[in-house]
Amino acid sequence: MEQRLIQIMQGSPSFYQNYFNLPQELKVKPLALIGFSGLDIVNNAIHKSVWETFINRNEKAAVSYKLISNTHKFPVIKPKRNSYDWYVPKGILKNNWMIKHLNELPAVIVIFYDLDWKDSLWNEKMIECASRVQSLRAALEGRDTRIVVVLIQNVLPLPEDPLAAERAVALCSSCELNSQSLYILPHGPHLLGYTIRLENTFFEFCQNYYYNCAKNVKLHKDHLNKNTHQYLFVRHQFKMAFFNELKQDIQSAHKHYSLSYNNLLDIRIVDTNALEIRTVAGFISYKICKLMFALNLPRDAIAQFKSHIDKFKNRSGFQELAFEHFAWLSKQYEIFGEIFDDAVKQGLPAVQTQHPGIYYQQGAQYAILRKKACQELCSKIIAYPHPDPLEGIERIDFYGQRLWRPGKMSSEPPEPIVEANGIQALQFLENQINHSSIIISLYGLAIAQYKIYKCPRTRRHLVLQMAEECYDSKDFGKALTLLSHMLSDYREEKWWGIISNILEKAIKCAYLTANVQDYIQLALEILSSSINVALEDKKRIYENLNRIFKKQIPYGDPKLPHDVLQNAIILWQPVFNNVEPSVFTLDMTKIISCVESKLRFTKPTFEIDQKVSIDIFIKTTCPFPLVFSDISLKVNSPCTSNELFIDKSEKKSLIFHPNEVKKFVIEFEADPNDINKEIQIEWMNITIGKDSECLVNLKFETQILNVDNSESKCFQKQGKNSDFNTLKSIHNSIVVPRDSKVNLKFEHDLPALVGECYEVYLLIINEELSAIKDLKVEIYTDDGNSETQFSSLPSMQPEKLPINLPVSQTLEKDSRIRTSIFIRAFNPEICNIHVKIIYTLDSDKPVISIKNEMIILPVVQPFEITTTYVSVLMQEIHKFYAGEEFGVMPLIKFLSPWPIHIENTSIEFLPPLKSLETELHSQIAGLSFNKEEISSEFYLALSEKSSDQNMVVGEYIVTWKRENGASVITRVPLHGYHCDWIPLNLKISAPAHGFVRTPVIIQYHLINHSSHLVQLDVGMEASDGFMFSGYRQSSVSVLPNSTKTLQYNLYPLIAGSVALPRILLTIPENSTDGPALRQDQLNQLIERTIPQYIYVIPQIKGNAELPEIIESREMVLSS
Amino acid sequence: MADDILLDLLHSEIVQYVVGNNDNMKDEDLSTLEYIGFSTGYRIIERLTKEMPRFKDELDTMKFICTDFWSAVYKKQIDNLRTNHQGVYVLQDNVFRFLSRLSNGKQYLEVAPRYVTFTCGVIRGSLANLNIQCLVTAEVQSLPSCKFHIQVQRT
Amino acid sequence: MSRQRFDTKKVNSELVTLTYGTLVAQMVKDFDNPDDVSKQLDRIGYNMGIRLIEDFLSKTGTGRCLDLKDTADKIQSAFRLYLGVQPNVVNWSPAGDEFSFILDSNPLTELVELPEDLKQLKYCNIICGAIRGALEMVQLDVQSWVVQDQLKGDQNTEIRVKFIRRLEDAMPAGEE
Amino acid sequence: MAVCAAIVGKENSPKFFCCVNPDEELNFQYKVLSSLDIIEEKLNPTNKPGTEIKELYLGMLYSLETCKIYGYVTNTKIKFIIVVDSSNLQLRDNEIRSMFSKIHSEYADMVSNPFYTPGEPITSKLFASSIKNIITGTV
Repeated sequence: MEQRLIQIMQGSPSFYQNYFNLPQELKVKPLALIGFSGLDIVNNAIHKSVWETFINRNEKAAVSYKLISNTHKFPVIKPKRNSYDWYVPKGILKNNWMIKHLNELPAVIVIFYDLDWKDSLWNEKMIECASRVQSLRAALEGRDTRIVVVLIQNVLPLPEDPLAAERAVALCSSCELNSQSLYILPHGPHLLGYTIRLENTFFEFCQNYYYNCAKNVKLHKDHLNKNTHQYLFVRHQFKMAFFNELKQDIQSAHKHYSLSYNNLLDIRIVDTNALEIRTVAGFISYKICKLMFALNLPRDAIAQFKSHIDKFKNRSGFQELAFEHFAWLSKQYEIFGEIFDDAVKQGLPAVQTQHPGIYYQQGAQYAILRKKACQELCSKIIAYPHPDPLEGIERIDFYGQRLWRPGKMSSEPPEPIVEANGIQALQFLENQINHSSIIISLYGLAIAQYKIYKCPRTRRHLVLQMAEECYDSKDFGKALTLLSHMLSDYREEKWWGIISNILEKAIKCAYLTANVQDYIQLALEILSSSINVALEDKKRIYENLNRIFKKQIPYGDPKLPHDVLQNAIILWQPVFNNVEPSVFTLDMTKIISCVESKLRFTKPTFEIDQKVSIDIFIKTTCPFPLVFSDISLKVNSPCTSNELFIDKSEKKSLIFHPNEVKKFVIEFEADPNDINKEIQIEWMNITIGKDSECLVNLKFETQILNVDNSESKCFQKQGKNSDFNTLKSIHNSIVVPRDSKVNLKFEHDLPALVGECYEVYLLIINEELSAIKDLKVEIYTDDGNSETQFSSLPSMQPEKLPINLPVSQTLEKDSRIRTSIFIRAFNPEICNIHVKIIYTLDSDKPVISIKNEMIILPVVQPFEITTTYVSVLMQEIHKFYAGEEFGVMPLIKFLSPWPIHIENTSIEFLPPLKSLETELHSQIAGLSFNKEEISSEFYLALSEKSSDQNMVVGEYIVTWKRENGASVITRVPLHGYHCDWIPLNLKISAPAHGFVRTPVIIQYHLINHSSHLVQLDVGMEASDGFMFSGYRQSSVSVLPNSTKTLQYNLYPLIAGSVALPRILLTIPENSTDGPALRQDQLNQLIERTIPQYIYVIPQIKGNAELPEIIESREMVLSS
Repeated sequence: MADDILLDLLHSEIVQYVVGNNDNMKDEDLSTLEYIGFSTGYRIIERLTKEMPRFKDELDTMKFICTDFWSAVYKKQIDNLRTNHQGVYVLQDNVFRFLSRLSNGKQYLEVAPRYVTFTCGVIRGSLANLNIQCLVTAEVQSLPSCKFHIQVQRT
Repeated sequence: MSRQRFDTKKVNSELVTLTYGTLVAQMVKDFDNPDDVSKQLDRIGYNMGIRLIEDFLSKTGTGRCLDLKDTADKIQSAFRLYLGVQPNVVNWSPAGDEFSFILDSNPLTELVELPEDLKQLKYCNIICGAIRGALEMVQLDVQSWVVQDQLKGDQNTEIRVKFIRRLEDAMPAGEE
Repeated sequence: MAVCAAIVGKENSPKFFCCVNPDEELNFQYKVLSSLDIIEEKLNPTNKPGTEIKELYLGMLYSLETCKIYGYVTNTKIKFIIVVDSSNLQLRDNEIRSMFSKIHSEYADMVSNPFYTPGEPITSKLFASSIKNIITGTV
């Protein structure tokens, strides 16, 4: 802060620079003072090192060291006063007192002396040392300063050294020191350690010393009386407080400062002492606040400061010196801001509503009042009075006393002339002050703080006030920069009132600094309808604009003072002197000017052969007509970038009347390379003026323009008739291929069947107005990963997509070509096939054209195949038995909407299964089937081995085709069942039918295909349908791998389908080594091998001869 | 105090006005209908939240819309409210006021969008004014039940 | 979701007012000429009227109107029923074929402020249309128009009804 | 009575200003604008939970030598701000509170006017006068 003030106040006498600053001695942190004597740091290296180890340490105790030369003069001691009765103090605080105790009067004096115990010249040196002590003691006669001797020794002390002890005693006595005042400092490796120990001891001594000082002051108190010694009450408390500070006891220090402050408030304030009391109050309050922050009582500090201000705010003292009062207030705030800020830097948390910035801001406010007061009171003071009433300012004894009547007590009336001169002198000096820079710097401090405490808007306001001050101090340039920086923020939140206010100032600055560029821009903004500026001002600005366009100097605001205008005109002179045209380019993007525009592509996409067209809507809200000279657009695309101008041949006037909306259209041809790429408008440029005089380019970038989603925006739903405001800008569009006139037809029979080679005919007819060339027909699908195969050949040789179908490169007008794509799908699905025809027109303007079509191709199964398995009795079975024949019956259910022709079917059995037929031949070959029809076949098979999981019987192979289609082979695996093994098999030989009362022979063959003997009990149940001969009950044993045949002779009694007598096979109880054969297996065996019924035909008339049925039957079985 | 039936009649008149005598249901432009709803919702919410304590967060606001607001405007509670806690909310009203007059059937299902769009707008408008920008779409599978999908747009 | 925070009737009433308002505002955007808007509003009113009458008859269970006086009273109660206002029936023409409803408050317009450029807009035409539509369903052919309008700063809103003729055979519902 | 009432929109742009003494408007505009800093901080969602203000009324935002400034933010993020002269001591907190809720009702009605586009500056004379009545305590 000091530095800044000084640099501000060059020119005025030095004392006035600091007139309102707190004295250094008050602001420094008081440190106990320790004097070092006997150190020759210039010539003696050892001394130098000792001195440096003492002073150059970071964590020092709260002490300051001072070298005391032998010739040093200590402040003279005043004679002790034993009664205050007749003593009338001349002031409150002596302005040399603090300095005295800070720098001149040590609490402890340390005499350094080089002396080893074993020194040869011990005695002589001891005497010299003693004499030094004596002389210092003499110099400090009457003071309690503690004297200490430190012997600097080269040899380290021994633990037990009688000589040392003895000589120490001797030295003490000769120096008249007690033993606690003698120390040795061995100069060596441990120097630092020693110094620390010494320092701590010294500091203790200091504390005792200051304690005593405070105590002494306290003693005086009793002699004081309330009416004559009010000043002394204040002074004494202050002294005690200060001593406590030196003693580093801030608690008590704070206590005494507070008492002192209260005593001060008791004093009646009159004109003559107002300044002094106010000054001292400022000092004490400063100390109190500072200590409170140190004691971490920020709230109390703030409270103290507030009440302090409240008490003195209205005590303005002399009217003639009102500025003094404001200066003081401003300073109070600034200083408090500083200590608050320091406290924050020490880690005190501040908040948005209570931070240093607030005080700097207030400081600035009072600084402004000071300035105003100065302008009122001092402007007419031109001469400094003679003789100088401030002569001898440095010799004044007390803080805050009038220089021209030091030490006078309130009682006496002031001498008018002296007073007058003194006041005049001060007024003269005040008049020299550059107030603005004070104010500005205070704003600077405040702004920094508000930034920290998240108050962007408050901060902005301060910046504006700062700008105001710059303007006041005629620094128009700086004002302009500040203002224009703030503008953008206010624009964002649309505070038109404020913006208008700023703009008016800014344009003044622009004018006064002859800043053409800014002037034009600001003018265009001011002229917009959203800015409320008086119409006559708008008019003036409008006319100025037109002058500028003509390279004429604009007129200044008549409200401005004459001299200011004069300077401005001087600045303007050179601006338009040059012959070549002046060109200005303004970025209008972020400002809301009087020129509004909407740009939009007329369509979201443009086909390459049509013109791209952009509508430009321009509206001026300027209350006066605006004349443009040209309008252009910058349009970019990946391949091109052009500036396109409106067509002026169409004689559309470029004069814009207030709120008039005009539409212009720009058309151009897109570059074929931009097909399927985006084109966008980068900016619009409106030109004003002629290039012979002054050209102004208004650039409107598009990117930013269209990101306004404010509240009211979402209500801009267009009605059926739209107006400028609801018009939406569209800044980009896409170039697409021209839409083709080629006609593409598909011929095919939906749906495709799984597995078949499906052909789609493409018929391409050129309905363009010219022949076409470079014809390409491309086939592709959406999903690459389906295993559907595509081919351009009937051979159905799979090809990778995309496939280019073989077609002739050219196609005459109105002629046609056909080609085909072949598809084989393996799953029923919907398959989307894209056909893309690309070609160029064979005309003067070869345009690439593209036609896209899609074939939506459903794929369905031609049929589905299921298989059933049956026993020899034609009953469905779900289990095979090794060595037992069974029937395989594949069923085909036809699903194709188109009839399917079966060319052939067959089964390839998979060992161990085998067919039981000599040669397999399809039973449905050559037939055709329609949708929903079902075909079935029968094949006899047998498994040679058992299997404990489902067996794959084999593959069913169907060769089929559509009517007049290519044939397709479909192979379907036949899934069978488990296959069990049991040692026994059972067969029956019986005729297909019998005749009533004609015997029938039935044989049961028990086949043992195990390597064990099988023993069984065989029984035949009686039956009403038959009489029979043969064992009704027997037990048989079938030898390994052999067959046993039981023969029965049946005699049918009735006709019809008659139940056969049931054969019973049981395992004998007594069977010892029964093979793996269980009863339930036997029963099942019977069930599936032995028919339950036989047909009995009524008696044939005449003699019946026995048909040869048994043989034939045998044949079948043995095969 | 205007009677409920007025709202029902007015609503179908507005639908009439917007749709005019357009008979192809396929992608007909109902944006005006939606906008009228938007504007209405935007304005009424200012009245309805006047006495309300400050909403804590988005969910808090949504709850209000789906409960108090809904039952006030549509005379019944929402039957089901689901959210994925990522800004998607689904409100299901099994007997939606403006659909309850339509009788069920394919041809009515086709015109259903006309009778839910206004409400989509109302919801969007209310939320917009409560500073939640969102997309609102409706889904009618079987009359007179309707699902409103609110998709909050985070920026 | 149980508690009931709002007075549903009030909310619905406000909803009607606001919805009607936004509709009118939209129409103003759609048509260049306020008079066209007024016509539209009357038409909409008519459409609502012809549906409203059923509801009215079923709610009140009243039968045919005996005379115009009776009709006036019924309409008056309809005002109470549907708009919750109680207009006075006044200014009978000597011939007794014409009268006015005076509304000192009108929920439709309570919160509306007409912009300068729409002063000739007949904001309340919907009411006139409704009266016309409703009466037509009971074989009464009338004209109805706004005489005074609070929106235009008048003391209160006056709606005039003029009897034209009794329709002998019922007209098909919907547009004439 | 208060000396100024202001309505600030969702995006912190001014919608309405009413000053007992119209010459002071600009001056008040600055004060009101600055008070938005504090409102923003008070409603800052990153504030630690529990501290968020449930009430729409935010109380006094800050006080200067010359005036005290009070704030109120609707659920729709519309800000109402009332400026009271510091010399005015008899105006109690609950009176400010009721002023705000009156203003809020007026605002809600104003928004219900179908011919007003929310977000636009408020130009209605009717509205202006009723707000004036509210702050001057003539209602």
